[in-house]
Amino acid sequence: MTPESRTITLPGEPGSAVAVTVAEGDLATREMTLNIGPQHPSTHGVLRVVITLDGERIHTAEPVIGYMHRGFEKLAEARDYRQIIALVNRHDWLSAFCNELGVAIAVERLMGLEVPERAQWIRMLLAEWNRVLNHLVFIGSYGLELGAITPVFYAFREREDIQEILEAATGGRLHFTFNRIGGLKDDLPKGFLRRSAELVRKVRNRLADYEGLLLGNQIFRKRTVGVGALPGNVAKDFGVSGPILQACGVAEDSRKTEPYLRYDQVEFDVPVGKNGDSFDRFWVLFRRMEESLRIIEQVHDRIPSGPVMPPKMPKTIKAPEGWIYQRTENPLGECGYYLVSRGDKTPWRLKMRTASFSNVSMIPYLLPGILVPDMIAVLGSVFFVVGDVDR
Amino acid sequence: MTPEDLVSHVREATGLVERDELTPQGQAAVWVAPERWLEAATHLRTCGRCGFDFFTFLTAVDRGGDRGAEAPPPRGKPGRAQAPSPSVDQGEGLEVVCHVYAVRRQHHLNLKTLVPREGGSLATLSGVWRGANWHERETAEMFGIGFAGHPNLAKLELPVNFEGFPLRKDFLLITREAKEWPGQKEPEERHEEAKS
Amino acid sequence: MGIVDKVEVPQPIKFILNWGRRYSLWVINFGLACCAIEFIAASTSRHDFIRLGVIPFAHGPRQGDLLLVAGTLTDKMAPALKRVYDQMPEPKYVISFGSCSNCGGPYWDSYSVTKGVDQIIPVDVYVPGCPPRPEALLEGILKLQKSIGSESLKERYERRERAPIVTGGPIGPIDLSAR
Amino acid sequence: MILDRYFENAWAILGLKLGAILVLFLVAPIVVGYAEHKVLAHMQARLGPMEAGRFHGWAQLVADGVKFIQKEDIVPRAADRFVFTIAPVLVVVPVIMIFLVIPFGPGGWWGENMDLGLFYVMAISTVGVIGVLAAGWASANKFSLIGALRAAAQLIAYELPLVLAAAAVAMQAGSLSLVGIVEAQDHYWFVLPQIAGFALFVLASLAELSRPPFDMPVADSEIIFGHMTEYTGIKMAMFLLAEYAGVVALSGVATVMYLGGWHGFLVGWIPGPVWTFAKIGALAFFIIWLRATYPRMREDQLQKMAWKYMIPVALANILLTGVFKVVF
Repeated sequence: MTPESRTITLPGEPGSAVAVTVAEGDLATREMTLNIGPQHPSTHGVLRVVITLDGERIHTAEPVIGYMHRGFEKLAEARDYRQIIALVNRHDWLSAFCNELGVAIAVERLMGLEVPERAQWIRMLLAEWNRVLNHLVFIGSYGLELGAITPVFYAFREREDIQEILEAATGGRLHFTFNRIGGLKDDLPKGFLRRSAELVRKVRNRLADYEGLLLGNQIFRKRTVGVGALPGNVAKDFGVSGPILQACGVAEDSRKTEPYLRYDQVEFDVPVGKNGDSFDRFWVLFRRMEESLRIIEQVHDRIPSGPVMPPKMPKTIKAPEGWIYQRTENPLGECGYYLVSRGDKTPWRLKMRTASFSNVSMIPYLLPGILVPDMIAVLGSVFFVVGDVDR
Repeated sequence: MTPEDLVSHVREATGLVERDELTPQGQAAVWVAPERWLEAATHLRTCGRCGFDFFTFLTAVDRGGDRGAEAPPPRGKPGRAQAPSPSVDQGEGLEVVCHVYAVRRQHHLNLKTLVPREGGSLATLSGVWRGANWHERETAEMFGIGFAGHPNLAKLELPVNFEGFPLRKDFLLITREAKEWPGQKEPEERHEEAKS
Repeated sequence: MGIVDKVEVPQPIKFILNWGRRYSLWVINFGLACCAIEFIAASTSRHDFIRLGVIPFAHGPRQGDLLLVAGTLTDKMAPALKRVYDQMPEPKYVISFGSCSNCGGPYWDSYSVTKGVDQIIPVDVYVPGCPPRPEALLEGILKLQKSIGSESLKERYERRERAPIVTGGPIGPIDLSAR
Repeated sequence: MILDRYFENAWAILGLKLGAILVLFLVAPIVVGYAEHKVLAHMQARLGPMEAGRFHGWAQLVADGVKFIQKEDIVPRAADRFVFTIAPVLVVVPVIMIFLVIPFGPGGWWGENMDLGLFYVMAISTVGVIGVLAAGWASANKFSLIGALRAAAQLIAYELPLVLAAAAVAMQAGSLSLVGIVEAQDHYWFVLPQIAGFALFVLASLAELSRPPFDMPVADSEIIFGHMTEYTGIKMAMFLLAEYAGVVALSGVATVMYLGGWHGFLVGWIPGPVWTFAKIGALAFFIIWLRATYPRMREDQLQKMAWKYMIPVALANILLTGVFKVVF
């Protein structure tokens, strides 16, 4: 303490008065604690971030999660595998099909079931449409968080079109519950591939709208380029996956590295960013959507005919004793199911390794030192679904 | 590396592996004693041949009796050299699983250990992989496993005043106890029920 | 507020006041889970509930008239919901959107889920479904507007218990004693 | 003067004018607010309000008004009651006072023709910020406080370019009276020589109105609703009224300064006031359009833009205007 400085006790909320040391002639200041959430427009869902602010600059940020903790893993132990499929597509509600896919594949691999070829290709088709659905939400809502209100309306216009054809196939708008252990509930309806092909063209043409409104927008670039840059090795350390990891320049995508379904038979690229900043994350998301459309087109051409369920299925599905970790590349990143079975019709333990949980755990690293408006830009570009964080 | 090579490499390089598992699906797991947990994890992280830089998840599995009713007696405090580590073969207790992945080498490994149900504790891995921080917090609140040296082992997902460890088998779902859900029954079971 | 909820106002004035409340429902999206996505879908281009005067521009609870609880309410979140509801100025309405907020839905046996928001706050309209389609929300809004159009604020505040409206189900009040 | 022909008493004229301006003040925001609903909706591939008032939801904002007067008036317990109550008034009154001096048409279509009209507008338009600050501080809400401080910071950024741009217009017209400025645009509109000034003025006005892309003080995805977060019912309505009336007022001032006020072009038979309102409408449409298009800037980016680009450009503009005046 220099001789000219003095110590002042600043009042605050009860029990939070702090003593600060200030130089003579300066004003005593203290950091302000601000609660963002759990119900806040920018956290799309019920994430809460407790931040301490110096002016508008963030000193510390601590996410508080669990507001959407629904006890999935416990409930899965009390449900049989058919019910689990209905349950798991609700944790990441934007990628329902991909969620159920992971569980189905895990159980099938444990049981040694051979899934018919057509079912594999249909699964891939629907999973990629689901990926587009998911990415559209984030593209729309990211604009909304930065103050551009129009992209979200466009995104949901496209979403409605996609949901319409998915509904024609599965009967569901959000939660499809279309997978079965061993295959699919039904074959595609007549004319689906034609409609789907038309829709690919339509969506692809409309992507130009987003390019103009967001990617090419000067203010959007100013708000996102260089904001919240994440180094690749830190991302891996935290277990960050999906578009956020790819934005850091790490081309990790389990569709490429450990292909499931028939991803090894279609051509697509894994887009990677350079700096891992908000703009790169958004850009990668955008490119991933284009790659998905590319995969969908290839599926249209190559989908074989045949049954969608194996001819002989046991009436009661019981996974044999053992364990398995099955990961799939969900729209938001690596979604894995660690399934421990004791030969029952319910799993002994079903651990869900969700992408958003690991992605959000990196927030305390990313936020300190940036401004409140940038926090919104960063939070919006760390794509997460709260149900996927809390399960 | 293939899973077999990986397991034998870890076994040779560390000398900590008590048992390994290779599933028919080609997935590998190595078991270590709980007191050597941190040592084994540090090797996986730092060894160039392993190269496990991607932290996938950490969780636990309750291996206790059916409803956990016959919880085993405490087996002494872990973390001390003289305490016998629970047998990994038919052990009852809480199995801790840490799954890591090497992005460049593209191989997975499950690191497993067993801690007792009561007072089980492990050294934290949050200094090895930063991602372990939240996973350990979650495991702690869900299973009641301690993680020594963890920077902040507060409850992560459950409300602060929540009591019990939900993912243990002895934690009952009250609603389900009060009302048995018919959905657990299979079509043929219901058929038999109707006949009788 | 003040006079209109204490005395019965003359019919023409009541009509105008009800008309104002009916067509200006600034909605707070208490979006919790999956249903929130269907709520957003209902507010955007195809379904567009802004047509009906349901304006999603209320940023905070102080400006809201209609609280739309969409999704699973957990015990950890429940105090926040109560607080948001308390912060809203009267007269206020609540729509419970989706099975989870109605009764717990697929999480009926969970240890951390509140089985029904009506345990926390009074609910005017229940929209069942998991998640309900946007059309179901539109129906819920229309039914709420219809009931606002003919309601009397005095009666609303004298009678504490609400006669809940359920979409897709029986029209009109439900016998609460039967539950 | 039209009114002089029918009324002898100066007080009666004044009363009528005040009444007319008050009506305009209440009606114009409703029109602009409704236009915002509809323009945004159609730009976003939807319909906007359709039910209130049957025909294309024309009465949407009337319904909003009827609802606002019924809402409970909540003052937070920790709030400073007096300041909390007075703040909306502080925001609304300056906007009415701007309305007083805007000339809408030739021959007396104005509330008051002040010699220092432009100076008066510039001075009055900054008062609203005090109301915003008061609201933010009195709400005892951290989000409100941040919003108010942002508004105050924004004031510094836009005020200088705004005044400098206006100064160039005053030099060009050789008058500080708004009526005088319009009359000076008899031959050509000032937007032609003052194109840089016009751009600066519109940008600075957007910042003053907290309209996108400069809506940081009310940024709903960051700080909920800024200084308005804690306001309910009629007080909230006053803020909204001030916002939309502000759009009309500053569009009016820009019309007078740059777009030739009541002067038309090509067709001579359209009366002056129609021209003025059409131009105000066009500017308001432009402001709404920006909201549909642009994301929000950051406070420091606005500061940077103001100090590094807008102010030098404004100063150069004044210099050029001076040279222009001397040479020609």
